[in-house]
Amino acid sequence: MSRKVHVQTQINGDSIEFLCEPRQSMLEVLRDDLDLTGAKEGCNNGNCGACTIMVEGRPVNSCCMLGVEAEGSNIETIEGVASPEGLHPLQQKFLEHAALQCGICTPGFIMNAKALLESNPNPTEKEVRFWLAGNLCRCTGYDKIVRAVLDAADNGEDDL
Amino acid sequence: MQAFEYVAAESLGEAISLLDKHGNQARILSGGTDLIVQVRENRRQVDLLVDIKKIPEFNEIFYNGSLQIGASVPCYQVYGNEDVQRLFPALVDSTSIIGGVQIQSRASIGGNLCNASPAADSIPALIALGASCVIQGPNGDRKVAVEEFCTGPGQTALSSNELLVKLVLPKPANNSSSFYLRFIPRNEMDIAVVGVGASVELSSDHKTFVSARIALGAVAATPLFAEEASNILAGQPVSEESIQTACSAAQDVARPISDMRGSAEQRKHLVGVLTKRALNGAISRIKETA
Amino acid sequence: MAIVSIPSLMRDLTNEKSQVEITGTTIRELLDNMESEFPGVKERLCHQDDGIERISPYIGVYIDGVLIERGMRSPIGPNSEVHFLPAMGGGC
Amino acid sequence: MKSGNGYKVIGSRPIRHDGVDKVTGRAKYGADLNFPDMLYGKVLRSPHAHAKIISLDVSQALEYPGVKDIITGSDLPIVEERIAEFGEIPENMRFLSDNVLASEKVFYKGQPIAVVAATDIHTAEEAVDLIEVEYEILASVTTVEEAIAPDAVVLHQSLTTNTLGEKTDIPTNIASHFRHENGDLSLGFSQAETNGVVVERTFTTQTVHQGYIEPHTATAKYNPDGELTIWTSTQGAFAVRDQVAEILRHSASKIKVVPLEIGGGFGGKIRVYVIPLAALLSIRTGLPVKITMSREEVFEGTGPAPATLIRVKIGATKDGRITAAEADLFYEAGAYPGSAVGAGANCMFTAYKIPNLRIDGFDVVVNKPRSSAYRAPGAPNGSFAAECVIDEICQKLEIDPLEFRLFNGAKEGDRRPTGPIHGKIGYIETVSAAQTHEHYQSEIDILKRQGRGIASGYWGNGAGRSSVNLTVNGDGTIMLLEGSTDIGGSRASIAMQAAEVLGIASEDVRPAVVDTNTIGETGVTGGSRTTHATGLVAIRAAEDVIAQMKGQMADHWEVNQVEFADGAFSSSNKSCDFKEAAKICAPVVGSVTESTGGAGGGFGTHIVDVEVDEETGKVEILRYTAVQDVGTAIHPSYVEGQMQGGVVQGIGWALSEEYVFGENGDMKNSSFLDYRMPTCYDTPMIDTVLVEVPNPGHPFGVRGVGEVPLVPPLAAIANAVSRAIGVRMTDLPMNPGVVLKALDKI
Repeated sequence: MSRKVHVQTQINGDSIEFLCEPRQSMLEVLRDDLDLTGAKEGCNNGNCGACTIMVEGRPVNSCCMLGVEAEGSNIETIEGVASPEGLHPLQQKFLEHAALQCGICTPGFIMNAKALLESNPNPTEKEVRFWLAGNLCRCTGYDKIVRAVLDAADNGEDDL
Repeated sequence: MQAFEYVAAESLGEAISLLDKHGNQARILSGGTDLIVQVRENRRQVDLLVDIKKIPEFNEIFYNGSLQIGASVPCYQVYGNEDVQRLFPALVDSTSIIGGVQIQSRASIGGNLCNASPAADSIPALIALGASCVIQGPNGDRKVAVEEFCTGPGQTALSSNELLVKLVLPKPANNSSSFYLRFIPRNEMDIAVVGVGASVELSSDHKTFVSARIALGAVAATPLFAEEASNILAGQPVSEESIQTACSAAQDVARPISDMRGSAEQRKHLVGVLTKRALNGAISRIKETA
Repeated sequence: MAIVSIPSLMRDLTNEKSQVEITGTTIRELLDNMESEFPGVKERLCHQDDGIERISPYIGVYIDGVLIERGMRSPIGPNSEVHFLPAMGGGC
Repeated sequence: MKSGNGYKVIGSRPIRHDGVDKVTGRAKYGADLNFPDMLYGKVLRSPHAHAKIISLDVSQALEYPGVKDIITGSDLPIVEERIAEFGEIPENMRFLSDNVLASEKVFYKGQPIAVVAATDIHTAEEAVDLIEVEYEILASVTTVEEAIAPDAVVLHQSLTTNTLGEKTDIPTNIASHFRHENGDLSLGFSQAETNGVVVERTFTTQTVHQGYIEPHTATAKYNPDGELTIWTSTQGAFAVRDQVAEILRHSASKIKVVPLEIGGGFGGKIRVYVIPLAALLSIRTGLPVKITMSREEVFEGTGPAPATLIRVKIGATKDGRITAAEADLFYEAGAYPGSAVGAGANCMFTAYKIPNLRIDGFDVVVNKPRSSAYRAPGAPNGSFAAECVIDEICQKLEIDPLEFRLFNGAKEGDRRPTGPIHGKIGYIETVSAAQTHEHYQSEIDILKRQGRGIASGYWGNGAGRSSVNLTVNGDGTIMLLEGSTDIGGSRASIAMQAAEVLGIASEDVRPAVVDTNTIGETGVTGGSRTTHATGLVAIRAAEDVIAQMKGQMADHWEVNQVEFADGAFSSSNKSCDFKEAAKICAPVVGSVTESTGGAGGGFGTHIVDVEVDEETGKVEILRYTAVQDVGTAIHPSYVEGQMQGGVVQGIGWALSEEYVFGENGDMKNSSFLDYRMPTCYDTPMIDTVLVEVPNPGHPFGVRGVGEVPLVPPLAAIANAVSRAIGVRMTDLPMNPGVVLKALDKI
């Protein structure tokens, strides 16, 4: 066990300080130290996307990032996506399209889809599928997830 | 996960002196998408991680007659760069298929190179594009061609107190373009069974090869520059025959192994298929932009 | 009389008969009557669970095409057809 | 509003009750629970596929700072042989206990040997490395062929072949053997030989995993008064309670299992793995203990679906009538007996009328992870073989594969090849729907090496015990407590059935999945039983509530007779809707525990188009349509979702998923990188057609829908590839290397 490091960062708009060992992943810090358990551990090596968070506006596998690397950065997790006014359009569309079954992959999909729509407000089906390829879902067969994301996109149309 | 110390270096000098002090037990941390997993799975022993992402020069990417890519520049900034898209399409091909987009947010092209995986996607593209590495150590800097950089699986030309600062890609000639593709069982999220990068320069009438560079991934202990296959094309007409000769020559230098991702015979076969597709891909790009 | 089809690997007990007619209003009665006619049948189809004789969990019993859920007490109609088949495992 | 089927709620698509928690990250899954004084457990697992444990020294690890306790096999009570049913596959308790924590011998790489409890996970991991184990490595048996060879290494000296209850006394790796036999096989085949065609082939499938995204996890807290509480992710809280009680010899009445949200199961979260270990460590340390598997542990240490070797021979006359079929099924049980070979045999020919039949099934142990249930356990393997042979017969007889199925397909009253008579089934309806579907009418491009494949499949579906507790609130809403853990939207499908009976909206029912102390005994969420069985019990509870309210309204209105219809209570001169009645009657409680029956079997027929890249051997899925008899779709979106999910698991099984084992039975690809499950970039949209032939065994006609969709895809895709390249594919997965070989390119 090596000494803990003090880290100051922004999470969902709040300034957060925490102590962590250098070997702790950002995912571990979020889940075990900050009790932000919305990000899930599915594989712990960057192949399932269940732990996806946003760092400086980019989607990141929090299992492949160290907690200490969060120093001075701006982080968004699934817990910060809904606002007091209500659900984010992606969250709403996931519900309307029944785009989740067990739901364990859902936070990761929503975070990564959010990143997609912020960089490409009106993606094609192919673009959605390519962008979300780093997120595994074993329940839905992806069909309804892809439709939900397309529906949440700017045009609001399920353009298939 | 094994315990280690972490330092976010603020200057190139600090990074080098830390490496000089800790030797093999220190590793440079950039995107960390390979390194962090390797350390977690005890595939690499470290006492110290030196984070270089906070050093400005490692994050610069710009074109001034040649393309300069800082060692920490993440994949998404490489394929998002307009000069890269215009002049170095093979680099777009390769950096946009490394892991998923979440990996591309952090994984750097320098890290992909220093990780020295025989199957690394960016390396054949860099070799095809004639890229060279700028390496800095306590006694100054040196330049190494990318095809000379990897010395074995996970092994590089870096000595324990040196680090990769940036990659330099020369200005492509007129009537030239490049292409990278790999073969994987899925359509994404896989390690290349075989990867082929090619850059091609044609005569102004697009009828003759002026020069070409072909590089192969996942068919040897390191990514290979298929020099003979490349040279064969110079002066040859742009035809199926000459492309086929190059493909056979590429297959000749491939020395693949059999593992769970593919058999040796499958890889040899795929070198032929992918070399043809890479060359044709580059050629059609030249014709499109003409 | 219920018509009971005998699994082929048990026909050594029924002088190779593939079907036998047995009386019984429940599986328990049916098995008791079968046992007295063809000794050894129960040893193949039942097991002891905490001293209670039950249908072996490896056996699925079908009455008129329907897999029974009530074990030994499952009722049998006068002309019912009874099958003993290897049990199906299930998942989700 | 009515949804066209005469129902108000059933057939509509309300937002699921647990949805908001799940899209906001607030839903608590198995690993999301933390206690301040919690210990973290880490399991030491065998690096060898078959070995004797000579010595085990934990002293160094015990002294490591932060380590609180270590348990090994000798710390478990001796559990003697006893067969019990927790899920749907019978369990031998001694084998179950050994599989949780090995005693003298290990039978597969990844089998638990010791468990460390420490103050943090990293410390626990470091301590595990300090445990010293001396093994005597034994020769391992890793394939069916090896296992059944006369001179084979025998895994379990106590194991003899169970032949329908009859036991030989010779130790063997063949745990059980059964046979289905009907009609006159030689007559049937001679009819086909003289006037038709006989096709015989041998098929292999590899070990595959359910691939749920959430690893197994458990948190246990033991109190000095003997009360043990377990929070976990499971398909059956009561099954967990009973397994832990057996393995630890702890009174079941002193165990409370709290089912947290479950991140996928598919049959793999019925048997316990780390749960009893966390419980025992908590009992010994008095502190809360959490154990969560890594993905590698999930692959190597839990129960995948068995690899199989299957020989099938089918004969048919020129005019396309099946005259005889026979099959030999060898299923790899893994380290301990209990593969789903029985189901494989039961399902493989069920869609057809076959007068003459023989099926022999063998359950074979090998030095691989112990196989367990995976969505329609056993059925995909057997049906893959059967449906591929049927497709080849269609090609040889030049008969349209759907025509062939209409001709030979089973209807109500037909005899199943294994004997029993079919009740009300909708197989033929799925075939007709597939035939008229635009997909089947569309063209494919043969020149581009495109091919179209057809296959059908069957699953029996289950019923069994469920419990529901309904409380009517004063505002006319309902609290619905249930014991069925919700893997894919069953809160909604059960609440909707209660709402339909009560004449209220789905949103007015608040379903909650509760712990084993709060609700009556409920079977696992498995066997496609939940919407049928727990739904049926919810209907009974709702009917009970109505009966009580009718009585109370009669007193309130001072009349003798009160009716309830279309959501309204009425007497001769008064009437009010449910909500008004609730104001008067609440609280009303209806509580029902019932062992249900009446499950209706389900059939599916799938159409798939593929394109094969001749140069690389890669298979692309161009288009996929799944047709299924779903009885009555309660929430069509989640029925479609079950079908789409099953299809994509089938695509993975057919094309890219397999355990790659080394010489000694060590798994080489235990990560999501190299165990290749399909991503959304590998799959097209999955079209679904819901055929509704109501199940007479359920008031609303529900049939289980979850498992059927994984049965047809393997054969459908294999048939498509075979037709595309003109070579019969018989081995899964059909990865690029396999296809290149079939094409003679390597």
